[in-house]
Amino acid sequence: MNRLVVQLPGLSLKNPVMPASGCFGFGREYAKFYDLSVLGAIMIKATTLEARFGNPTPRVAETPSGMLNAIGLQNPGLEKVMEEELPWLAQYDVPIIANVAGSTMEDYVEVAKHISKAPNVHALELNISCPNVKKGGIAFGTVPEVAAELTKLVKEVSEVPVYVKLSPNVTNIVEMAKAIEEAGADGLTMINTLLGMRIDIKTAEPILANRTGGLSGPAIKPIAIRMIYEVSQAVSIPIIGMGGIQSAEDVIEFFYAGASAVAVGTANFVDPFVCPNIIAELPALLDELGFAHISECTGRSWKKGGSTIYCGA
Amino acid sequence: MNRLVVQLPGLSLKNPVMPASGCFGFGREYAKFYDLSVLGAIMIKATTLEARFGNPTPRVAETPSGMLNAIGLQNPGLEKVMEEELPWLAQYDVPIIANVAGSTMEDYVEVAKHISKAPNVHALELNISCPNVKKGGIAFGTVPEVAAELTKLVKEVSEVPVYVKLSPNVTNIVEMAKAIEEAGADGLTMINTLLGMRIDIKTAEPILANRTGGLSGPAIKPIAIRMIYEVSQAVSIPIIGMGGIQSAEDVIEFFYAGASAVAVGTANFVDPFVCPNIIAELPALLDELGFAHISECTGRSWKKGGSTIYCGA
Amino acid sequence: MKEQMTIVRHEQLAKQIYELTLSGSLVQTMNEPGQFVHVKVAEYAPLLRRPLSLCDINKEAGECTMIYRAEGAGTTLLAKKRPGETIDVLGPLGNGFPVEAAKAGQRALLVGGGIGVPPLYELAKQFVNSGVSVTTVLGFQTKEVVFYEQKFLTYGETYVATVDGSYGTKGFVTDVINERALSFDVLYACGPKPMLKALEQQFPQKEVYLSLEERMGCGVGACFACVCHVPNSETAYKKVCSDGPVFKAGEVVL
Amino acid sequence: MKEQMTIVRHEQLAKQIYELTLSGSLVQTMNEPGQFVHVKVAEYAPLLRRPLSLCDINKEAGECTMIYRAEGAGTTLLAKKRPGETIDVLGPLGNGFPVEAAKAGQRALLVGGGIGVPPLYELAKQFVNSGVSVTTVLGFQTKEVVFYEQKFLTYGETYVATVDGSYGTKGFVTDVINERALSFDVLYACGPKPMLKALEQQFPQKEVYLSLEERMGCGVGACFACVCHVPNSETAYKKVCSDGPVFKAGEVVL
Ligand SMILES: Cc1cc2nc3c(=O)[nH]c(=O)nc-3n(C[C@H](O)[C@H](O)[C@H](O)COP(=O)(O)OP(=O)(O)OC[C@H]3O[C@@H](n4cnc5c(N)ncnc54)[C@H](O)[C@@H]3O)c2cc1C
Ligand SMILES: Cc1cc2nc3c(=O)[nH]c(=O)nc-3n(C[C@H](O)[C@H](O)[C@H](O)COP(=O)(O)OP(=O)(O)OC[C@H]3O[C@@H](n4cnc5c(N)ncnc54)[C@H](O)[C@@H]3O)c2cc1C
Ligand SMILES: Cc1cc2nc3c(=O)[nH]c(=O)nc-3n(C[C@H](O)[C@H](O)[C@H](O)COP(=O)(O)O)c2cc1C
Ligand SMILES: Cc1cc2nc3c(=O)[nH]c(=O)nc-3n(C[C@H](O)[C@H](O)[C@H](O)COP(=O)(O)O)c2cc1C
Ligand code: FES
Ligand code: FES
Repeated sequence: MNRLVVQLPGLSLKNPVMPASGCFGFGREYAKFYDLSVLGAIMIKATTLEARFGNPTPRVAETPSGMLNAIGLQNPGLEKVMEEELPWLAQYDVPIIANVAGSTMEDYVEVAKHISKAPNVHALELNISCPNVKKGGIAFGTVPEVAAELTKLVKEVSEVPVYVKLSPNVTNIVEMAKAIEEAGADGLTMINTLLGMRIDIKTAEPILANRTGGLSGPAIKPIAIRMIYEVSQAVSIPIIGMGGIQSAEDVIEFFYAGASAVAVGTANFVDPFVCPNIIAELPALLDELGFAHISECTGRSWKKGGSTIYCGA
Repeated sequence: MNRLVVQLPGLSLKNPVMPASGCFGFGREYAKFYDLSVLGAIMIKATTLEARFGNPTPRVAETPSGMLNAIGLQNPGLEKVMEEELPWLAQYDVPIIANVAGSTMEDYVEVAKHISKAPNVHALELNISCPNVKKGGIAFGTVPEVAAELTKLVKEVSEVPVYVKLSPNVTNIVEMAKAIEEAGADGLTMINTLLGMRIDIKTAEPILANRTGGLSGPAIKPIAIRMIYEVSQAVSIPIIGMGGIQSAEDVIEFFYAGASAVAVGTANFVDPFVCPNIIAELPALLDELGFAHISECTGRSWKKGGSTIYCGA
Repeated sequence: MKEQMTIVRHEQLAKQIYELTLSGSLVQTMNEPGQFVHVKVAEYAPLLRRPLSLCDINKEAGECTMIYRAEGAGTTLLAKKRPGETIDVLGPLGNGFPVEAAKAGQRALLVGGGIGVPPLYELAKQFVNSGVSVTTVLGFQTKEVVFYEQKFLTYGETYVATVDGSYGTKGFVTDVINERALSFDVLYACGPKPMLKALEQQFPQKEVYLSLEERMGCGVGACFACVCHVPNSETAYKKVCSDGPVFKAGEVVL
Repeated sequence: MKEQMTIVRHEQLAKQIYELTLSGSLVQTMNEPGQFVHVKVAEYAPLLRRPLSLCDINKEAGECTMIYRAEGAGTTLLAKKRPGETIDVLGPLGNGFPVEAAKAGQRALLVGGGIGVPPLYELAKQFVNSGVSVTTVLGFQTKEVVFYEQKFLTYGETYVATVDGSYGTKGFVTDVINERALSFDVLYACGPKPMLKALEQQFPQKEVYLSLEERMGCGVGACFACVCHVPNSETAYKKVCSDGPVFKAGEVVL
């Protein structure tokens, strides 16, 4: 059964399904529910140079078919991640994608340099788009030149391939993607959350202590699909797609749009078993749709002749 | 009971609730359900110079807590709207906001010049952001200078106040809003739909014949709230807010964010009575929240001391 | 025009095919076969209503019946609802089959494909009540999804075709019509577009009424989601939800 | 840890207050009062689970009971569910009240505020079974929302306070404790933060356990939504969902 195997820069994945960064901690909690080795990979929580407590609470708010979060990149800092979290994760047969964040370019470079040396870190994911960090974060993700420069600097120091995570909060996502590709990124991950807000009807105060937060979950899926559809036709580096995935059908939809692998975020909170369930369901779905290998689905919505093979119902 | 009365440039509204453009046709269909005179105003379907058939079908697709549409500005054209639709609407005691669209600046100017002369048209709404028209449309809504120029040209010819409808598909909504304010707009309406897409799992083809479409409905509400929150603090012209409104509580949330009136779009499809129901429920909700007049709610989430008056629960 | 109707019966008829009977005062406003109701399946999601054709109108009992295939998110959720629960129904909507087009003593041919079969049942009933003879041809994919053959038999000759030949005639409804050389005065059809096109082409000289399907937003004519072209015009249109769903053959471009 | 549990009883106890009893094999894994279950109310929306405390664990019957206030979207929808329907339950989650902290012969003071009352019921039951005496003080806003007074009375002295004085003592739980000069060895409390703070301040020398509430994402410790500060550190934290919801007074910053 290697019809789910996917090869991406730095990543030899037994299947293309992985939990998204920030939605799976460093794996410890979900290890109580199932064997993490079934996962294609794990995108760990954003790591910064120093430990961060993050934002005040409330940090999450529910929205129609989605949620807002403003965690504020809480994490134990590079040192602890290197010494405690990554070695713990090494007991599982699963490649780790380290999500790297910071307030300055130097921060990113420093974290990337060190974390890319960890034996089970097979790739980096540059989180240039977290809308919850006031300093820097958002600008990196919305100005092509800045994103490109950061990509270059990190590429210079990283010992593993570098994926850059795109923010959807931009007018022209293709322009961003191309600038980052040209700067040498090995792949893209998309999308991060959309900037949103909710206000408490009784107090007239924003529900999140941080006021605004990042919108994730099924609500944003059509935006993710559209952006991956556009970007995948404009770049030649692979895309790990995310944004509202809840089912094996959703995974196929992301592949059709142009993704080569996918990450599942918010859905882990709704159902802790969602990743292994999706992985288990994919082969039967491929049968039903008539595909020998999941990679055949990538970009099918726009590749010539993409719609002629399957003739169902 | 004048606690719902709202005064906006050109608009003396008996209440601040109106159907959003494109979600109410020219009123004929909903007139079978209730007396249109109960509405604060009506935003009629986008009008273009010539009649347009619009895009091929399928034109709509459902998404989690939302929908995509790619109608393609189907409408009978300026002449018929002036001769048939607006006179028919004149039987109701309700101000009309005419939604103006086009492919070139000249189109907009031409439509604006004429339609603003109709006696029951009390304001224009420039649809510079409809993502379904391939020529021109999207650029108007994403480049501040272009939007500003169009606003100026239309202001020169319009006999009624001009509201400009903002596209959410931009990196910096505040910059857009300020450029349009400086160009002389009398008000803003926001938000239009977010560009999205869905792909049919069986055929690998986009569900919409137009491939991409505009995302509306409750799913986008947190994005609308965030954008209105940001823009209302940066401009001094009023905002008519929209994006996922379904209930009287949603209306208050939009006011708290910074809106001075609201429009209801997609929710009309879910419940044809949604507008009159919301209007009927608002007074009791104002009582519950302790407001004498709905205008007290505008911008409450960011106005100093905004959270000190009401002490509930 | 909108009511919380109560489920009185809800039964599975065939593979994925369910028969849903609702009671409520809205039934008294339902008259035309071919009209549809717009059903809100759950309070929040799915967001949009689902159009379902009226299959049986029983004014005395104050009940109406719809038949649907549980396939996507909305209908699958609907299939889990049980008697006693209520459903938010908007309708009846649209313009149905013109029953008066067939006169007493004439013969109506009713042709249904798959989940297009249900509206023909109320139509057959009304014809029999008004002295019109009915021949029915029902087409399905396969034996497992055949339903209502017996019910139609009580109103007249009834033939079934399945694409895979697992039940009745192997092939399409048009094969049955041709093989049996079925004769009729007026033809009424509901089903997939290729079937409707085939019928339209085969009987250009006959009076033919076709019920169309299109993805809908509002269901009431306001959103322009469900339009179709009118022959020989670039901008003229009809709305399936409010001008249709039933059109006379030739009236719109299929 | 996750199961479709079946509703066996679902009753309204007071204004907006519902008692929900579920059966399923998950009950056999439920032990600690103060633990919670994470409930998915509907298939699609609302999206997130709702944390509800265990109020009664009946392993023999294979049933557990929760009590909740129907207020927002999720709990209002939950209140419409009827016996026979199933609900997706994840749990038991978190760390509950340390029952063993009170020894046989000692007296435990149980203090509950509003919808914080339910977890104290299973706690009282376990204390009585292990020979610990129980005094309960329950605080509510008003008479209309008082519940379970009789049930607590079967386990020991029980006092009720209402903020508006419409039932029991007028005022807060602390007023009852002070007026009656209630004595105890260990204090266990669940309720609104101001109540917990007041208790923490009033009994600095006592062993006090407090159950906290915080908005949650995952409920299992993975998302960092529900953290609280630990005294004297800028970055140290505890997660309410997985380190709590019960903490010893002083362990976290309220
Ligand atoms: C006038 C009319 C009458 C109909 N009568 C019947 C009937 O009696 N029995 C029956 O089983 N079906 C009928 N249909 C088709 C039925 O509406 C769809 O099968 C149903 O909406 C699909 O919903 P879902 O939740 O299964 O699919 P989903 O995939 O979850 O639906 C997503 C969206 O697409 C729309 N959609 C999907 N398929 C169709 C379709 N074939 N036609 C129109 N919209 C679609 C849905 O309404 C919804 O808005 C009718 C359609 C129309 C237009
Ligand atoms: C550990 C724990 C145990 C709890 N036990 C009980 C109980 O036994 N009985 C009971 O009635 N309530 C209990 N609560 C509070 C209960 O979870 C909320 O009242 C409920 O989630 C509100 O959901 P809603 O659908 O009514 O509100 P909505 O406003 O629709 O909720 C929106 C979002 O905010 C969250 N939220 C809203 N209010 C709260 C709150 N007070 N605490 C945490 N999250 C909230 C919801 O979970 C949801 O994610 C408990 C909370 C926690 C953290
Ligand atoms: C609670 C939460 C925390 C997140 N933290 C991070 C993070 O640390 N780094 C990052 O790149 N993305 C983070 N994200 C974004 C997700 O990785 C993902 O891009 C986004 O949520 C969309 O996917 P989803 O809809 O499946 O959740 C976070 C999302 C959530 C909901
Ligand atoms: C079917 C449909 C058609 C629309 N047509 C128009 C239009 O013609 N002009 C316009 O400015 N906005 C149009 N819109 C956008 C709405 O007016 C509104 O800005 C948007 O849908 C967000 O509000 P909602 O979430 O309440 O629907 C349309 C929206 C829908 C769903
Ligand atoms: S569905 Fe809206 S016009 Fe037909
Ligand atoms: S709710 Fe996710 S860590 Fe506690």
